[in-house]
Amino acid sequence: MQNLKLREKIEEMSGVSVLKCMRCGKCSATCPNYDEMEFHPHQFVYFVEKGEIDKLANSKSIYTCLSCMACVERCPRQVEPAKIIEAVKLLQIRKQGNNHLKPEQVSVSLDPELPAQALTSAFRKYSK
Amino acid sequence: MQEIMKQAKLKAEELLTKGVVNRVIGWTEGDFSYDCSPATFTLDNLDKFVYTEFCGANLSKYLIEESKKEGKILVFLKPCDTYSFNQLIQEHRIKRENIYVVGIECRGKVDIDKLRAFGIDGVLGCKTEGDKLICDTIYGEKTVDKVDVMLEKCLSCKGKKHVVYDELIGEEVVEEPKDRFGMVAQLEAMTEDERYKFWQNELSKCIRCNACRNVCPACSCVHCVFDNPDSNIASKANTDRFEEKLYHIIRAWHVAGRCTDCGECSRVCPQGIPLHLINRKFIKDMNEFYGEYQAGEDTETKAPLNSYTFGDREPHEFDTKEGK
Amino acid sequence: MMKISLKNLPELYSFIAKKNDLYLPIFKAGQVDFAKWDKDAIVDLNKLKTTKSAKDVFFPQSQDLVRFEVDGKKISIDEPIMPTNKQVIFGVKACDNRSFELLDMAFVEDYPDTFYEMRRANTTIVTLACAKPDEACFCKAYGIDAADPKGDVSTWIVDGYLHWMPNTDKGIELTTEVKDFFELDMDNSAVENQQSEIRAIIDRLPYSNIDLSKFTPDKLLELFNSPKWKALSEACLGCGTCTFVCPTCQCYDVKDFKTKTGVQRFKCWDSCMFADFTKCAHGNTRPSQMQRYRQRFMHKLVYFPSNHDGVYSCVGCGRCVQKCPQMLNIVKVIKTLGEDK
Amino acid sequence: MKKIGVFVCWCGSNIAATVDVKAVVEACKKEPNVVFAEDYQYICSEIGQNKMADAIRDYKLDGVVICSCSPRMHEATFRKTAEKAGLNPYMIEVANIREQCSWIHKDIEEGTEKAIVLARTAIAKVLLNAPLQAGESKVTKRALVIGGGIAGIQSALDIADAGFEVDIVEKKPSIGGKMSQLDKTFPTLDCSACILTPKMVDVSAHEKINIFAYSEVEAVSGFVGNFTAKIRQKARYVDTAKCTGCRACMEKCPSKKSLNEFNAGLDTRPAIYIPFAQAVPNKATIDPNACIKLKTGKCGICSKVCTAGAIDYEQKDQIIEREYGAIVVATGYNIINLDKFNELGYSDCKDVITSLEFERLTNAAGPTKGHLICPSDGREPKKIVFVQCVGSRGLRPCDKQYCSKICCMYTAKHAMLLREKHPETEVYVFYIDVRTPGKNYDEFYRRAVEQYGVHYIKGQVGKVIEKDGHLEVQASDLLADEQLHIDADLVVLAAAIEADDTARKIGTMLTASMDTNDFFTEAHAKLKPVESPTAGIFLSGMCQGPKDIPDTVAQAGAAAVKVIGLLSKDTLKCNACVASPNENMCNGCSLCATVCPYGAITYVDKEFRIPGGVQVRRVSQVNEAICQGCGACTVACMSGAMDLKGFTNKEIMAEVESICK
Amino acid sequence: MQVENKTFKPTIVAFCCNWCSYAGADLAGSARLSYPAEVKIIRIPCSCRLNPMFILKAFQRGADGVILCGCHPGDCHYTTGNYYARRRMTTLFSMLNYLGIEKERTRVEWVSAAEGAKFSAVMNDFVATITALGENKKLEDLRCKK
Repeated sequence: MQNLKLREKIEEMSGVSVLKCMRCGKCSATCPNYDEMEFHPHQFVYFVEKGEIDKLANSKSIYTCLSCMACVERCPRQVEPAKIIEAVKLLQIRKQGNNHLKPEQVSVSLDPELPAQALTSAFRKYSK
Repeated sequence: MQEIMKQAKLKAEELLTKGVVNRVIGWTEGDFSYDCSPATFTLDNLDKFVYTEFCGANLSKYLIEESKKEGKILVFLKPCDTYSFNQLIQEHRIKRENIYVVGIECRGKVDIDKLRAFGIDGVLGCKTEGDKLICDTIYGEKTVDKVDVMLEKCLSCKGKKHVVYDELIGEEVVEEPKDRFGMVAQLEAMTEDERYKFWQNELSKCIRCNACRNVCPACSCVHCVFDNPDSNIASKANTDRFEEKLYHIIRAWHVAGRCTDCGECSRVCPQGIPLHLINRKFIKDMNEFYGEYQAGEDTETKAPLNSYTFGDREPHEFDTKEGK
Repeated sequence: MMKISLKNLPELYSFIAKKNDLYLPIFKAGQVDFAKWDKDAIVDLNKLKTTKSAKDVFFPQSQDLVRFEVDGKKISIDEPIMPTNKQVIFGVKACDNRSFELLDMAFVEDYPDTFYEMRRANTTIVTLACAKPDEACFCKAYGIDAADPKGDVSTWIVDGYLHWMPNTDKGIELTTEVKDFFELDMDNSAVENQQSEIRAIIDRLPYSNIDLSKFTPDKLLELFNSPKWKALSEACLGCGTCTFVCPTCQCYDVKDFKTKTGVQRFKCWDSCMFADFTKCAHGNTRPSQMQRYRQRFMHKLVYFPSNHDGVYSCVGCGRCVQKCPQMLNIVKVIKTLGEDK
Repeated sequence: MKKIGVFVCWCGSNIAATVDVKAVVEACKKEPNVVFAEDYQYICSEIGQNKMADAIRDYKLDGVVICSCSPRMHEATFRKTAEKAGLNPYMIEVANIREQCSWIHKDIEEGTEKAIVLARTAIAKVLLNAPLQAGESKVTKRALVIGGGIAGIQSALDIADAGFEVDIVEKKPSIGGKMSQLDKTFPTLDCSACILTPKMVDVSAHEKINIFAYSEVEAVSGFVGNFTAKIRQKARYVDTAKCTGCRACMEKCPSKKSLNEFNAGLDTRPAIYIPFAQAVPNKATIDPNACIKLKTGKCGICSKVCTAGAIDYEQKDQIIEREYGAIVVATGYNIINLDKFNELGYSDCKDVITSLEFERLTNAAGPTKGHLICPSDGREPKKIVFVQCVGSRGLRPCDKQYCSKICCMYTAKHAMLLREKHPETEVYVFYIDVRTPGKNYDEFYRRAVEQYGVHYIKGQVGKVIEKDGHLEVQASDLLADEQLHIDADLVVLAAAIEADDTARKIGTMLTASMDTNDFFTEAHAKLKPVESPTAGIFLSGMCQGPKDIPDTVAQAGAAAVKVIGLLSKDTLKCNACVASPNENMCNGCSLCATVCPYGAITYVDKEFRIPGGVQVRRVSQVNEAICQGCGACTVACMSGAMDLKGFTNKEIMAEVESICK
Repeated sequence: MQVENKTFKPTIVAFCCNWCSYAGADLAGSARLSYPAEVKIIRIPCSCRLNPMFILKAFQRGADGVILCGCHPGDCHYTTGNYYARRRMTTLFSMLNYLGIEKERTRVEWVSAAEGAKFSAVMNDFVATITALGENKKLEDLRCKK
């Protein structure tokens, strides 16, 4: 299911290069919402690299990412997984024309230490 | 001006009498106010010493030869001349210990060619009164605003501060430094072809008299490349229009980073070529590319072309306002 | 005498330029110099002194001589292109007009310079009287009358008209060709009035009566050895401004330029003020600037007159007085050396 | 008239296929000054060379142009032949008609036309060439080694054993470097001290080696074979000639609060100290920042207890000037500062330590006498997490882009030793890749996994936080695709290594080039790995890039051999293509000297005869032994007085003219 | 104009430093990466050897483009040569452009010994640029025209 065109698109949207990844897993090690995600940040990077983007796009993981940017902050290689997740999500949203997730569907088992700002920004993306 | 001249003369007399110096370099009177020449003085001819609005000549270059001679010499330097002096010190061209520098006040000098271009012909003598210049001519008395007939170098004065002196005469008038790069920026804003035409028109007037080179304090080579048949670029005339450009590019290149913008080249050009616009382009570029640098401000700082940083801009990153 | 309204002059120029190379004082980037006229040229007849003198027309700053072509190990010589065009030079002042006679002494007498000679023969000189002499003029000292310039044709500009009077055969020939542009001018009074005005001004000029009596061939050594040269020359930059604006300076150098396929030999103006003037294998004949400075003025005031029946190689145009970067000039030399001391 | 010979090489079909060599020969024959032109299949062959030598002799040639492959290939060959045939080797010019003509053009006509232009250009140049003679300079038979770690020690010993004098300059009070702080060494697990200290003793006992400990190089001038170094011997406030190393002063010193650098700051030491038991020289040093006497003027206890009377509070820094023929740079490394890695808790949690600290904690001579405890409360750790690649291989500003190379192996070593000594501890190693190229290295790592049961987990640690006296480690296990939360007692970070902070200063002093990471650049990455591009400067150990002890020792030995090779010569042949000023035109303005990267230009006042007397002028002089011939000065020179032999202004302009014909 | 350009073969002078770019050009040759024959290379020890007079000389003699190739900044064999060259060429090219000379006629490229492909690409591009630009009219010396 390679789709290199899509990979290029994702790279263009996110402005990052997945080939920079050295597969250290620090993103997933940092991720506060790891358990809620079917695909984890490092897998986003890896599957985009392989061009298997549909798999990601159809997963709820794109909505469970909190966009807290912890992985962006920690990534030693400037791959910035959250931007890739965001790009996959945008790709999906654009395809669907609207959101399919309602605010109430958003996971409630969030990390209590999560900054409110991250939550608000997450809601802004999901609703409307 | 009269007062400053009197003080200068007294200072020269004092130092000569005391034996601090054995001669003085200054300006000597001519037949008309405007034709004063650089000259050396001893007590014998000091009565001919003048310092007027026509003493535009920069005396520092004469010190290359003068400072090699026996004994100390007193030199009068205007603020802009002191930069040239420092640059010559930095390049080991003059012996500081043989020179006594008296910084002399300057309020801008007058360009006789501008006066003539103003329609004032047959000038027999001039005097300043306030901002006005009153000219006695064979066709009667004429008055102009001094600012209208000042030398280009004075209209774009770097400031009235002396960067080196042993003693000062007069005041160091504080004034806003003037914009020196306006005309350069105007040229930059033109298209390549317009610029080419502009320079073609100007440089084709060049008669290769070498006045710009010979007056330039930075052009102090023992043997100039243009006089050296071995350099492969020597020539005596602008036999082809290429030569005009070659001469002026190389001349400016050789003083790039060393030119203090003293303005002598433009002052002396018999064809009125705005040579300062070439030198100032280099100055402007180097300021913009490598940080502000004023040659001759001190005697240590390395000129931009003789230093570097790792992250310098690449050769084609210079800004051309014009698109192709 | 004939006259033409100044506003009709462009038509006259245009007509003359059809058969001749027409040289006029032309304004370009702030300066007025003699240059070849074309319809876009800005003519300035009011300019008293062109920056350079008019000598370019006969003795250009550089003149191609022969050209050698080298092909492998073979060398061939291309003949030079001779200046066969007919020329008219218009607006020459009395001083410059006299300078041509002085140049003739160097370039036509004894060893003729074919380029110069040919140009001289092919050229008709239209002179113009100086309406407004300035402080640096001293032509009178050499017996030149700025009010009556005496070229092939003499002209005067008075009250919107150019008054025209041929003096020589060449002048008459040109006059015949262009006579349709002119109206007859029976009243000479306008021109005569101007002439007396000019002469009156010239009499008042500070340099008109400078004393040249000291400069005679018998004083050669005395003048040469004068201690005053040192102070006179100390500010001299050794540039060629005075030489290159001077109407009578005639020195040139012969140089080779390596072209792509051979060598172009040309001659170009040289200046005795230059440090490399007459430099030969052993070095310079005049190694110091004082010596070079002395040479220039000794030549004009002593050597040249010695060789040419007392004629000075100076016409008093005053260009050097006004153009020297450091305000040194022949008048200062004449005055200083001419003093009795 | 100069007589020029031209040879056009076929290079088999390499040239002849796209260049009509006969046509090139014919065209060259037509050129002025060419008296001989010939083509041949292989000019670089022995027959070809003989033909060339014959032509030089037979036609009495003044210059030869060879149209062949790149001059980088055979210029040296042709020059040698010319020299043998009695022609100055610099009267040879090579026209590159293979790499820059026949190989890139397909059309014969085009190729031939260009080959003729190139040949003509070479002829134009050779006509202006002047015979050049390379100068000679003498060699000072002493070497300077900067840095007294294992790299410097090894280089010094090897050089000294060959019979040359060596000075070691070490900035710390004792030589030994980082290796002296290590506990065991991989892959054999010998005790580091046991193998290092005998070498340190050898150094101190060697009659050819002079140790300047507690000293720094201040300035270096000169050039290959003739360096002069200024060495600052810092004041120890102890007369080393008198100090016996008895350590009585250390016991009595009342100021004992200084962090002990040797134990990576894990404990403290007195103000007067000998850094470790086997220190060389075994002499005390007073830390002026901690000494009460030096700070306040009161105290002086050490002076009272010193029976040798070695204490000298008035001691001053000394500057020593020495001459050297060669310099070995062995400035070593440091581990990076981990302040920027707060997610790993190094600054906040006492139990997060670096590997170097771990070395000291497990070393029998360390602060805990080799008893591994948690620094926070002294308990024995039960669960230990090792994190690799901390600060290595990253692109953020706090990261180093390179692999630090030694961490995989020492982490395996640490994990293995732990499991051996404390089988009850659980040991986790988080890795990105395990890189173990090297003899017996992978086997070593496998033993850690297979024999000692170390848990190697592919993944990184995301954060470490202290909770209830324990460390909560959150990490990813990429292969299991799960996030781990480990409750650890001790976290050991394999911090990236970086060049020592003094390296840049020394590099500038030596005009030796460095990369952006402040590692010294080798003259050629493959073929000259231990030489700096600056002649006479050699590189040993970590200063050139991350490497382990065996590699360091190997490189140290290699550098020593290069030094020995250099010092065994009495004189050196210099570069013949050097800058040369025409003093008749020189202004003495110093512009050339400001751009010279080698400091090859100096000035003298010289008398010149001028009309009517003598004039003294300041003129430049080029030291031909230092000048490398870059030509920077020639462009800085306004008057054109400075020219470059072999690449003169006239020669290059002749080439330009010929190309544009 | 189109027709003219087809027959117009520019003259290009390439100054290459001995250590990087000349070797890069050699590598382009070994790898058979072609570039137009109009490019002729002059070997100089270092990019800092390039005197502006050489560039002007080339234009005088009828070159249509001049290119300088040197080691990448930081890689100079002489450690600092290309830094000086970079400053010199930046200011010089800016000046030439100020006098109305097309800025495309002069160029500096950093080509390492390993960048044969880059050398070839640079030369192809430079020749294409100059060919499109046409003959050098602004800095020619008419005496060098036949």
